[in-house]
Amino acid sequence: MAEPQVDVKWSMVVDIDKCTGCQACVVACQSENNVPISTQELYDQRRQMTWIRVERYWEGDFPDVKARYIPIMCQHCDTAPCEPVCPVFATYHNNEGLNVQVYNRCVGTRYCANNCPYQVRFFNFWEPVWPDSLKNQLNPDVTVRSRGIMEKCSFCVQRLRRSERDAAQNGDDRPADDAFDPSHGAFAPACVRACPTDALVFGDANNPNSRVASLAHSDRRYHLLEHLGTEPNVIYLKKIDPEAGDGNHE
Amino acid sequence: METTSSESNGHNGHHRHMPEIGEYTAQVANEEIRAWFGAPGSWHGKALFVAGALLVAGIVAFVIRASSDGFDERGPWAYYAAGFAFLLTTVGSAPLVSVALRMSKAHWRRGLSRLSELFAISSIFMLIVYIPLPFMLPVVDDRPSLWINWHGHAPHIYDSMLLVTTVLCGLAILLIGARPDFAALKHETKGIRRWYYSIIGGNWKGTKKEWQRLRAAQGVLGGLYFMMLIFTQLIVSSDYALALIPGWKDSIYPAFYSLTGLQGALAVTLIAMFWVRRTGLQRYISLDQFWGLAKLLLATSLLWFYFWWSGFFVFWYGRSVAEVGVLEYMIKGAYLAPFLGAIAFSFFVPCFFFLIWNPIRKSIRGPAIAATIVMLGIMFSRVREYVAAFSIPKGMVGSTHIEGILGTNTPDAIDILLLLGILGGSAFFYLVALRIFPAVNIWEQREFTLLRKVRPYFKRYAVVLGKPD
Amino acid sequence: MANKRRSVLGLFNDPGTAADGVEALQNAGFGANDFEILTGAPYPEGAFGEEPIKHRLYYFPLVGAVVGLSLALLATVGTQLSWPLVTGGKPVLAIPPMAIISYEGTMLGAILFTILGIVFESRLPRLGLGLYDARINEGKIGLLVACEPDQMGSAIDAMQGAGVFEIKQEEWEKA
Amino acid sequence: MQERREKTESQINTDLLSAMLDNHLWFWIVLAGLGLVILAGAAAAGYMFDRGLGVTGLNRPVFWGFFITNFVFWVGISHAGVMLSAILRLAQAEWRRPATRAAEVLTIFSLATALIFPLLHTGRPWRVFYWVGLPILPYDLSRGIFQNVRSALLWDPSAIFTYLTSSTLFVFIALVPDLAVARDRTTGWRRALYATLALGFRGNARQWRLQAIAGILLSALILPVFVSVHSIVSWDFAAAVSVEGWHQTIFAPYFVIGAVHSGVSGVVTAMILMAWLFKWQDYIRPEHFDALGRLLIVVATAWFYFFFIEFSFGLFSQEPSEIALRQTQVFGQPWGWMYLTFIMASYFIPVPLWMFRRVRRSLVLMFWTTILVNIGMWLERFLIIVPSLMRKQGLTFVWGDYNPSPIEVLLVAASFAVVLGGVLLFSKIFPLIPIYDAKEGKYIEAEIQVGRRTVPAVIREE
Repeated sequence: MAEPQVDVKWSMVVDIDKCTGCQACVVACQSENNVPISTQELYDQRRQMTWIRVERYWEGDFPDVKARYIPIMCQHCDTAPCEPVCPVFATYHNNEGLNVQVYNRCVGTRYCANNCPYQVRFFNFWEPVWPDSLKNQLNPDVTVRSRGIMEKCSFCVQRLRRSERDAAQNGDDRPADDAFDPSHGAFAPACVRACPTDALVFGDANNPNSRVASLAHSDRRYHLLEHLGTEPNVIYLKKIDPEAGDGNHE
Repeated sequence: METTSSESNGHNGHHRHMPEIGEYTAQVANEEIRAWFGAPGSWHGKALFVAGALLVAGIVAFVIRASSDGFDERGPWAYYAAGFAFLLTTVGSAPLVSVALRMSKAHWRRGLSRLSELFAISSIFMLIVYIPLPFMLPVVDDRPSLWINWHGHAPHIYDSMLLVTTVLCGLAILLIGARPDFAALKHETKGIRRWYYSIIGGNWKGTKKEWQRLRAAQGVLGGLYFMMLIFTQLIVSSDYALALIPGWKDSIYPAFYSLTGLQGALAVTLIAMFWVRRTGLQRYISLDQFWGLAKLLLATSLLWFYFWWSGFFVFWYGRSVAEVGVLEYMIKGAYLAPFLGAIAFSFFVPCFFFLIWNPIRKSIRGPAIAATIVMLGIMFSRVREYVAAFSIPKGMVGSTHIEGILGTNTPDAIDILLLLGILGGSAFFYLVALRIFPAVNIWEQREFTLLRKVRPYFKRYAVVLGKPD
Repeated sequence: MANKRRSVLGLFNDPGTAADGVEALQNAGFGANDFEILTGAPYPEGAFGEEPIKHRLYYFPLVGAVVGLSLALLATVGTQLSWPLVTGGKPVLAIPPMAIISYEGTMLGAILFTILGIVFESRLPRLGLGLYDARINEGKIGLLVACEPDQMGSAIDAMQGAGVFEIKQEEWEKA
Repeated sequence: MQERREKTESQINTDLLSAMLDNHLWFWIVLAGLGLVILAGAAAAGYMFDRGLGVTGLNRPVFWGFFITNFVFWVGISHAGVMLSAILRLAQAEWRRPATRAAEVLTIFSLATALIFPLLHTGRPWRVFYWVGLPILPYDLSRGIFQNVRSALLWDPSAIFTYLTSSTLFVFIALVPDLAVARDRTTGWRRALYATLALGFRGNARQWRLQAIAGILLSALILPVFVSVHSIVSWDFAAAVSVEGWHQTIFAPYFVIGAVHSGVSGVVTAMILMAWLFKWQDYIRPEHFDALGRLLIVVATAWFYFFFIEFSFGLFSQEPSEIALRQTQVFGQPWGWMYLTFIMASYFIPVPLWMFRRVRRSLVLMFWTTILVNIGMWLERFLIIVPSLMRKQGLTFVWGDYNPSPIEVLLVAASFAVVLGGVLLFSKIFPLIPIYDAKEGKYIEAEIQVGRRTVPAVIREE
């Protein structure tokens, strides 16, 4: 029952140099993917859910302190440590390079979350609740996860599917190159579309004329926690700053 | 023994279960052991000659290697280092057998305790082999090592010190154990022997106090030897192999190395027992001893696989960059052949073709053959680890992972000669030791004859073992 | 054809006399299969001069191991091939994990078969105790002889010669 | 065997069956007390299932906490059974005789208790069918997908299931002759029960011979399982490349020897309780604890060796994140205090004490030292699991913390009550000391004269 091989490989480029740490991506993701609202209570419990988060590190000493921002979401690793440890195949690698999470398979061992070095997997410790005012805001394309379920960034897979349907209607076998370009494309993941400084770029890495493909070869490229050999599909571009660290936040 | 077996197939119930060896008196033991010690036979001279020849060849090879390559490059000395590591896990650990069995109060140890302790003499040769190695070891700064917050030559100094103390401790165990025998023998010998017998065993009278002191000393030194040997193996293996291979962060390796040390100790003792037994002393080096050691050899050989697997499996599953590099280099790639040799001869062949079958365990030849195979396997392991470590280019030591594909360092004639010389040398020292010390511990045999009785038990015979404590 | 058979149970006070009883029975021509020695705890084999026991117990674990291994392999290989989902870039047919589960399967099979073997080779379970005496578990030693009615006399004489202190009898039909 | 008082076989039967047949008031009181604790635990579990795992202290990144710690702890205790009965049987150690069954029973109940905790841990135990369908329970095909053979969480159930099954059957086989004794001595429902379970065992030479072979053969077969179980549990952690504190090759043997350490200590505690509660001082005698104490010194020291390697190799590669982890473990509070307690309790206090013969032969001291060991070993598991998760990788922004909720504490407490209650109930239905083994030990006792002294001796079957 192997899935047919397709030559799409979804990938994202994060340009640290452009990120201002404005958190727009976080909000966008929250509303697009029906992620429970991270109230202060949840923060105190260390159980807040942010499929994408902007980590802030201080560099240098007072008075010349610099804030460094790095947005971290699921890296969709090609050799993801989280996948093989799941006893029930609730997470596995699909043929488009996505690290997918199957909610109704999850039994809640939380082993995948332990074995994720980037800590981008989130567990529903409580039944998620929304205030009545937001009940109608929930996205009909996205499952609302019940308690006891593991969840994480899906590269807004619902939008990818829509883009494919759209392409099929126009008789193309794959979405157009600029389908994921926030400026005129409609199908970029919520965080990409929300990013005001164009720090996030999304697309098909196998498609030579896509922006991701071209950026991916930049000499500023690096992977997060490269020594683990997880081969992520999210590529970071170093900050252009003589005083900056090597972007390796350790 | 043969006589009893003929009885044992008689239908009459009375003589079934007649033990392999009937009761024997202290007197018999005394005479037989001394007789063999006085004249072991012509084989000894021949063996001594062969071992000596190998040793000389090894020395020649050493001189050639030293003059052609010098000592500043590690690569050429890789096989020499493997040879030393082999000694540390075989003859260098052999006294452990006697120590461990004495700790666990195994009655049957008495036949072999001396034979295993004698390897302390061969360990002196191991020290000689060790001498050049520290000069090739890089300093600990800017490379991973167990010497956290130490600098420069910590491993060079402390590895050497521990190695020397361990060997000395082994010698001490041998000598204090030999005092009663020497005291007994010194009156019948003359010349040089009498001289050193008097020095070592001279003032031994055998008073109750002396025996108590001997027991206590054996206990303390035994525990000390055990701990020091394990610790020596820990730091030597981590400094001379583990730390030199980039990304090989394998915390089980020192324990694995010590395990093979125990395995090698059992194997080399079994081999010594086998060859000595061919020339006499069958009553003392009997089936019991072979059977007992064979069980332990089986256990250690099974553990061999367990330890290897525990290391391999974590690397295989983790597949970080460094781990993949090490697996590529030491198992799949350059050192595939020695790896296959190791797993075959340290685990698979001895376990499944020999030791799991009780009839083979309970024989003389079976365990001896298995032991020889195990020795081969240990040699392969040491080649795989130490040659691999010493062949890492100097620039790469200390980096986080192995870059690129590294080639195999295959042995040339000189390397082979070096290894043969190392084997021959240790054998030579052992053969000399056999002429200095009685091969079987006379006083322990005397003690044994007091505690082991053969008695009728209703309609059968049974061996009754006294448990004084 | 059905004929009468007799069981005789002689109770002895101590292993010494019991051993003599065994010898007497052997001399009276009773073979290893004609009588049993019943004790409350195991004595070293051959203590009563009885024949060594023959059994085939050692084959059971071997067979069990083979069965367990093949079942485990079937399960592991089957599960992985029937749903070839890639996880963590590991091969779909990942040998090391299969090795672990197969190992457990092998051991489980071996042990289960051994248990069966022990029960079977001890000729258990046995419905009804037959001729038996509860005092055997209190330290007495029983010699149970099964014989033709005419041999009964010699059996009883033999045991009495050896110092039996009580004799029970029972008659039963043999198919 | 100096202190043994001569006993007839009838006396042995009477003494060893007394725990079963006599009625003690304290028994029911203790049982009721334990029952209350278990009820409280059940209530806590129900509350947790109803509200969700939010009621625990678990969080991100500390997804595993008390439950998994306790799981590892009880699996560890369960390693006592085989360790004692199998290894000592193979080594023909005479002093094993009164200890074996207690050890095996402790194994069974602690293993069964351990199995509960992964289920509590998931928060939705009814979904366990999806998880361990293949190795244990009838498989739920409705989801049309098999479990992932590559996951350590599938090896666990298979190993524990194998271990539980084999040790249970092992106990049963060794129980048959004693059930025969019970059958001959009881009436009514007990007689019916024992007669059925005894399978008509009459104690003829053949049955005894096979009983003896079974002991050796099963021991030899269960030993490899015993080693595999805790190794596999250790790989739950060691396989996780992302958790630096866990990803160590030494873990398998380190966990196994640690399990033996805590397990043997657990058995000693249990035996002392038996000696006190059931008045079995004639069978469980100081020389047994002397021998067990010596064994414990060896085991503890071996464990310490592995512990030392594990710790020093945490620093071997000198990566900042690893050093940060070790600093948290040893100096960061409250972990530092726990670490100190753990080291002292599991090694540096008991082992020097055990060096003295007087201590080894004192039931009171052995009781408290062995309890100390298990406190230490529980902390060890906790200190391996939680701080490693708190300092998982270099991303300091998401480093975390953990403090357990009363619910978790209650459930851990309940697990102890379950094990104790289980063993107590067993002692009410089955003899906890092997009766025939005690008798056999008497048969093969002997004495030999060395000069004026009579040396106790045993008869060896060669």
